[in-house]
Amino acid sequence: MLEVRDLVCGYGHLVAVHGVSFSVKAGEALAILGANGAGKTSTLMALAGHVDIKGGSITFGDEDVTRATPMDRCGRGIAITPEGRRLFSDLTVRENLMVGGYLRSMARAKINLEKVLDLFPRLKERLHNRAGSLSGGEQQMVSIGRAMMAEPKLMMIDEVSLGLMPKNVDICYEALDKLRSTGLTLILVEQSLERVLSIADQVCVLDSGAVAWTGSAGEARGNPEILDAYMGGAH
Amino acid sequence: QDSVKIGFHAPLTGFAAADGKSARQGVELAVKEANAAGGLGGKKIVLVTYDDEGKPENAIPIANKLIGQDKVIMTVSGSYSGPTRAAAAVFQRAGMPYISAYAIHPDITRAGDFVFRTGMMGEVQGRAGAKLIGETLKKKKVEIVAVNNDFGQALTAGFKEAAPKFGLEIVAERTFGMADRQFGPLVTQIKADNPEVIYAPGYFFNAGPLVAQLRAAGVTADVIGQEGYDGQRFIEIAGKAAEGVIITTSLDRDSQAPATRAFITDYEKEYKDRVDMVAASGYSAISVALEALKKAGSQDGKTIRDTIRQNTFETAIGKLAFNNLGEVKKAVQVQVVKDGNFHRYGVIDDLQYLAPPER
Amino acid sequence: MLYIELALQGLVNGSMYAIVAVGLTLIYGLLRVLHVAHAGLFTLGAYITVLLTNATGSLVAGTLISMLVVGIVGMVVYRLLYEPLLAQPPYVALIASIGLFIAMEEGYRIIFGPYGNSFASTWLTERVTLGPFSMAAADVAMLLGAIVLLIFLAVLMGRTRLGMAWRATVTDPAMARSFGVDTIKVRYGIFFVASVFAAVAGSLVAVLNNLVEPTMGDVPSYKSLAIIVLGGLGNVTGTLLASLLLGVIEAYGTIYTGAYLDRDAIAFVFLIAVLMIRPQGLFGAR
Amino acid sequence: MLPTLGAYEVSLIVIVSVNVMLALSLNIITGLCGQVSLGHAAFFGVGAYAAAVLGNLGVPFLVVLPLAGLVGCLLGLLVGLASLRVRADFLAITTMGVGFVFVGFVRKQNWLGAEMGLSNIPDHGLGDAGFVGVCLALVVAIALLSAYIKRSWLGFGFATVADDEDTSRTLGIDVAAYKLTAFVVGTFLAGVAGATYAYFTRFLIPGAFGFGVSISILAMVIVGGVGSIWGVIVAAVALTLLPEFIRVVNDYKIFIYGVLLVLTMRLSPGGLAGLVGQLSASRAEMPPRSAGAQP
Amino acid sequence: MNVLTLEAISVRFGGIAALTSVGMTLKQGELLGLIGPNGAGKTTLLRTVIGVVRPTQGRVVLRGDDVTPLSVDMRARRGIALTHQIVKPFRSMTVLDNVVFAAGHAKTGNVLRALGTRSRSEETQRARQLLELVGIDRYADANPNALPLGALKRLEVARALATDPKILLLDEPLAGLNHIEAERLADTFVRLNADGVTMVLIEHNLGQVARICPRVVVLDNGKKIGEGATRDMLSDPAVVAAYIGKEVAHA
Ligand SMILES: Nc1ncnc2c1ncn2[C@@H]1O[C@H](COP(=O)(O)OP(=O)(O)OP(=O)(O)O)[C@@H](O)[C@H]1O
Ligand SMILES: Nc1ncnc2c1ncn2[C@@H]1O[C@H](COP(=O)(O)OP(=O)(O)OP(=O)(O)O)[C@@H](O)[C@H]1O
Ligand SMILES: [Mg+2]
Ligand SMILES: [Mg+2]
Repeated sequence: MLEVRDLVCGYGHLVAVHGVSFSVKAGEALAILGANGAGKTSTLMALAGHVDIKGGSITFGDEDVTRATPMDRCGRGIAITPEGRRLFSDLTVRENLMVGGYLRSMARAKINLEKVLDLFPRLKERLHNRAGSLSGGEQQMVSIGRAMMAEPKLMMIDEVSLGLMPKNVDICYEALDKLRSTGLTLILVEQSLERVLSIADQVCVLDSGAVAWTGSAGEARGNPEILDAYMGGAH
Repeated sequence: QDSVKIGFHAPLTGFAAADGKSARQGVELAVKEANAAGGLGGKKIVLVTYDDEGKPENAIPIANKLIGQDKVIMTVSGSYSGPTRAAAAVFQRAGMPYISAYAIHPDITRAGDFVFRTGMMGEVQGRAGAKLIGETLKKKKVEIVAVNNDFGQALTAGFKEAAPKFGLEIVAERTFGMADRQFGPLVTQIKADNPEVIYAPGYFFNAGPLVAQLRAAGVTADVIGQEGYDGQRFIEIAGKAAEGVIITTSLDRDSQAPATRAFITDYEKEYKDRVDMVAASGYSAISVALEALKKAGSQDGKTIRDTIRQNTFETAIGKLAFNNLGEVKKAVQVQVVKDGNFHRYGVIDDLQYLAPPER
Repeated sequence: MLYIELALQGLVNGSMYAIVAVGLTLIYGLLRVLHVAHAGLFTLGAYITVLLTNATGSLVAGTLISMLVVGIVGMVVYRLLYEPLLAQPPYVALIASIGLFIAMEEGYRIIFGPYGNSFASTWLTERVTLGPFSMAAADVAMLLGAIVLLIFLAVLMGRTRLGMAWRATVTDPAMARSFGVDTIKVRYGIFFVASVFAAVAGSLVAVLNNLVEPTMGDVPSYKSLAIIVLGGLGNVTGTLLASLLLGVIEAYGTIYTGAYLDRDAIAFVFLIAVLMIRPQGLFGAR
Repeated sequence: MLPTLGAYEVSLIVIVSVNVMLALSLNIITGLCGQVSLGHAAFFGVGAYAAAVLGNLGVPFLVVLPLAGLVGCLLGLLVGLASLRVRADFLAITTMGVGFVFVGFVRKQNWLGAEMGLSNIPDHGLGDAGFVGVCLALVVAIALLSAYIKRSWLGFGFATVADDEDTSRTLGIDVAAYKLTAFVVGTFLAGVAGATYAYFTRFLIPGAFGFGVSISILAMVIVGGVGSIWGVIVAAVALTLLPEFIRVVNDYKIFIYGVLLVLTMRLSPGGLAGLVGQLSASRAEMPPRSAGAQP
Repeated sequence: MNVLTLEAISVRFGGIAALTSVGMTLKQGELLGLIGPNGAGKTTLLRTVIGVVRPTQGRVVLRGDDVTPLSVDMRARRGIALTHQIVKPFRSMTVLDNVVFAAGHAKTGNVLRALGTRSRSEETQRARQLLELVGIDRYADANPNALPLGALKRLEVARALATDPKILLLDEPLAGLNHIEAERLADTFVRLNADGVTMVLIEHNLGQVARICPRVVVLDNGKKIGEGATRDMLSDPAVVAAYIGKEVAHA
């Protein structure tokens, strides 16, 4: 489904990720872990087309999308829930979600909207509020919902549980798990090890912009010390 | 030295660029003609031109530069009151004769005895307007609609001062901005005020749309303008509505005076454009300067100043002489728009009544 | 009666403001830039219309070509001026825009001369009479034009997905792109539409005044800034209402308070008073 | 040092000084404290008119200078109070409105000469050399004051207010006091510049303090590089003298001025200060403005 | 002794009742947890304490003084500091300067005082210590735009600490940190608390809440639904139903 080879990317002269490789099969879930500043967000944003790619290649399906525009990637079925949510803060919750379904027909968008609202009933009451006025957790729900509205084949979520209450984290993971059974591929950046390992098939640990460890989720569950070694950051 | 330098400044850019261009063309034509006629005692006349953008603070370095760097022997202003008033003080201090072509501010000549004006003062022209309406047109109910600047204010002041003498009743007094072209509300109000005559100081770019909109709204009262209207542009903008508009100005289109006829034909030949009041004023102002230089036979400021004072000058805008203050004494031309052109309507030469102040 | 006629005249002026200002508000909404050079495009529209109409004899042809050309010039301005400055603080683009406006006005003066141009024949004499009221045909055209164009825009922006996409582009272009919105097309599109509006306004004003001059954009340049702020910056409906309101206030103001303040000052006293009470503008959200 | 200067140079020095003072004064409000003002000419004008009125009452020039500044900052205080209500572009347009209201008001005031202006401003009595000396001394003093403020904790506070006033408040900053201080200091200096102008032209008309003047002052600040003191000074000098030097190309000079503004912003959006910054290799790359990265 | 008392605070945003008559006390030296579902009103409550949000009803009482009418900066001057849930660094200055500025709070309280002083050396030193304390000293000279989210969260904490607060209001400071980083920062809070800083901690990371907060207040839908020892609250059926979900907290 997705094949990342020797990805190098960064900001201006600064290289944040040097030579990361991994691949994800359709319907699989990959967890990307690592300390603060390890390059997780940079990797995801590069996959979404928002960070300068300086080297390596990204293949999605059978096609090379290394140089594709974000729009193009969206058209091919890649959606993102970015770090910091990045909602359209002046638009209402409903409008935010509808922008998520921009490339889908109006009818499908409406059906998907209902699905998202079923998942996060809290948003029903806030449908016509400015997204910028929502609480942190509510914003996270909109951001996840917005990505779902795009009916992606590959969904990337940067810190799923950020600001979500435990109950919502569970709801979210259950929903993702269900979507996975319909063929959705997931890349999850997550801080809460326990949660992510319960859903992920594979794990990729980054350290200082490079892959420090990869393996199956089972292996990782088995010996958490391996992971812990890379989680402390530069101290 | 085989040349004589004369300074000139005008608003070549900025809000008054149209008048700046006319003034410049008038002045350049006069210099060209004078050089063709042998210059000043064999010396070539060189015009040093600066753009003051209509800003007082620009006029001061320009004046200083003309005096100190360019070493001109006298200067003509083709500009508005702001720059002219600011520069006048500098020329006065340097003892260099300075002639303002058409700025209307009363304080310009009060800068001192080196400063002259060939144009009409605003007050004087305002009085002429009152006389025209009261005596010649024999109308009574007047509404004043004036442009919101020194020009409009000075004319209004002169007009109102003279109005009682001619038995005029001012039914209302209104103003509009320099930049206004849309007079919908004003026209509606004027219609309701129902005056016999509208005295409307302004420029062609205000007056053209104003007169057109007045007529389009069915207002038939006479419109009396002044030298701000004076140019073909006014008639082009207002179209048919311009017919019958009467103005007080300096230039008599139907004059048979040789100086005037020559100016009109030469100007139209040179610039493929119709003359206007500003061009005529610029032309006349520099004519006075050149004539005075010739008569003085000296480049000394004081001598030139005295020559200007003591003589009478035959110019495109008629015979000019100056009073103690340096203000011009001349007749006011009254012109009317007929068949798409300005024509003579009359002359107000009541020099006693129209006399400019002496102090 | 007089009051109503004054109000009608105010609405005519207001609709002229509206057609100019709505383009400005669209662009503000898009880039958070006060696009002063918009008024330069307004003047360009007027020039093209007057020159082409005099050359071809057809006002319709002149206006249509003017709309097209100015629309394209608007896109070029975006491409060359604003796009490279997207990442800069907004006042950088503001000064660039003012520079462009100055250069445009001077360019018109240098090319077309300072005196201004007029139509060979005028339409001003045509009048429309409705019961006790009578207005110039061009005034009516202005009024109707404004209403139609602006309702169209308000619906487009507020009710359609395209409008939503446009507004999404405003808050976070990168994310909008990630959801399939072609932000580049959106930007060109908005500049095109806004500039076409400027051309329409310029052409109408040219007809109304029968005078096209290099500096005719001066008043719209600052007055429309006031209007879009009054309307709540970026709010299309607010801009429309603020324009009409300001037109009417100026109409009464010139008649009843003209002796104490000039027309511009009246408008701005109103603006300041409103902002002191509602800092987000009449129709702005906080 | 002055005997070699002619009257022309003197007048240029004075005009340049007035503009540098204006640009530096606006730089305190806009550059340091982040409050964009499109109506700075109003404070300039208030100072100029105050100076003219005071001068006519017989107050000596050197006393008029600070008094004109005080009158300028009285209006500045009012507008500063407005800045506590409205923000960002709303403030910019409000200040623009203040500019128009000021001019519109003066136009109708007979005691200020209305449209005819004030033309009887007395001589400063210092002679050319003395006047130039005062101008230069003012410029130096204002530049030093600006530089000092920028380095002080006050300037640090201004920078945070400019950046994000709400957050600044949660750190204990009395944002109102900071903004008012910026307005009071900036408009005081603009008033002083106005007095200098009044004694220079000795003729005031309302039109000399219009919107165009406000714009050109702001242009000096931004072309110089917002907040940079030397940059603003250089830009003020350059933009004032530019039309003077390109008088040769008379008809095109304003056109060139406009084009240069566009090009400067296009090629060096950080203004002169930014340009120099780019050239000095040591400087780290400017981070891009995060476009709505955080809601 | 109660340092802070909230008396029947109600907050409405347009038609939304964000808080309804919430009362609460904070004791000197306490480390209080504030938990509750998304949108419960936790952030709003802390914003009411510092004054960013004005309550429609109720009073905020600080050490016996009613501070409800006081402005945000005056409350900050009385020793309240807040870290923002949605990070708000000053983006025009370096990470270090963000903290230096906060550390200069004694100099910036009065405009004249601020004008009179220039030296920043003490504050710089203090700021460096704080950056080290929260573990982001390596970013000291970077621009906040270049920081990963986890570092920005910690910058919020360092900046708030720099004002030497008596009451520190922490809005999800651990979000965006992995379990090791979170534990380390939580330990820092405990240490600061031991040094005398009273704290309120909003967190969804219940593991850490359970570990470091002896007492919690639970909000739901703008109302207080519980208050008491953390252990009890986390197993309270109402709290579990509204907040934690099916799974029992792994505290
Ligand atoms: N906009 C930017 N400009 C410059 N450098 C950046 C930018 N964003 C991130 N970086 C740098 O890139 C590196 C990787 O950051 P990234 O955000 O990818 O980390 P992360 O693994 O997502 O961390 P976190 O867990 O805190 O979210 C960091 O050293 C950071 O300083
Ligand atoms: N400025 C505002 N305008 C309108 N509604 C608001 C505003 N601020 C907050 N709200 C609403 O008030 C409610 C409480 O918000 P608050 O941010 O306090 O929740 P919270 O408990 O912090 O939630 P979370 O855990 O998700 O951060 C939310 O439903 C939110 O939508
Ligand atoms: Mg990250
Ligand atoms: Mg919250």
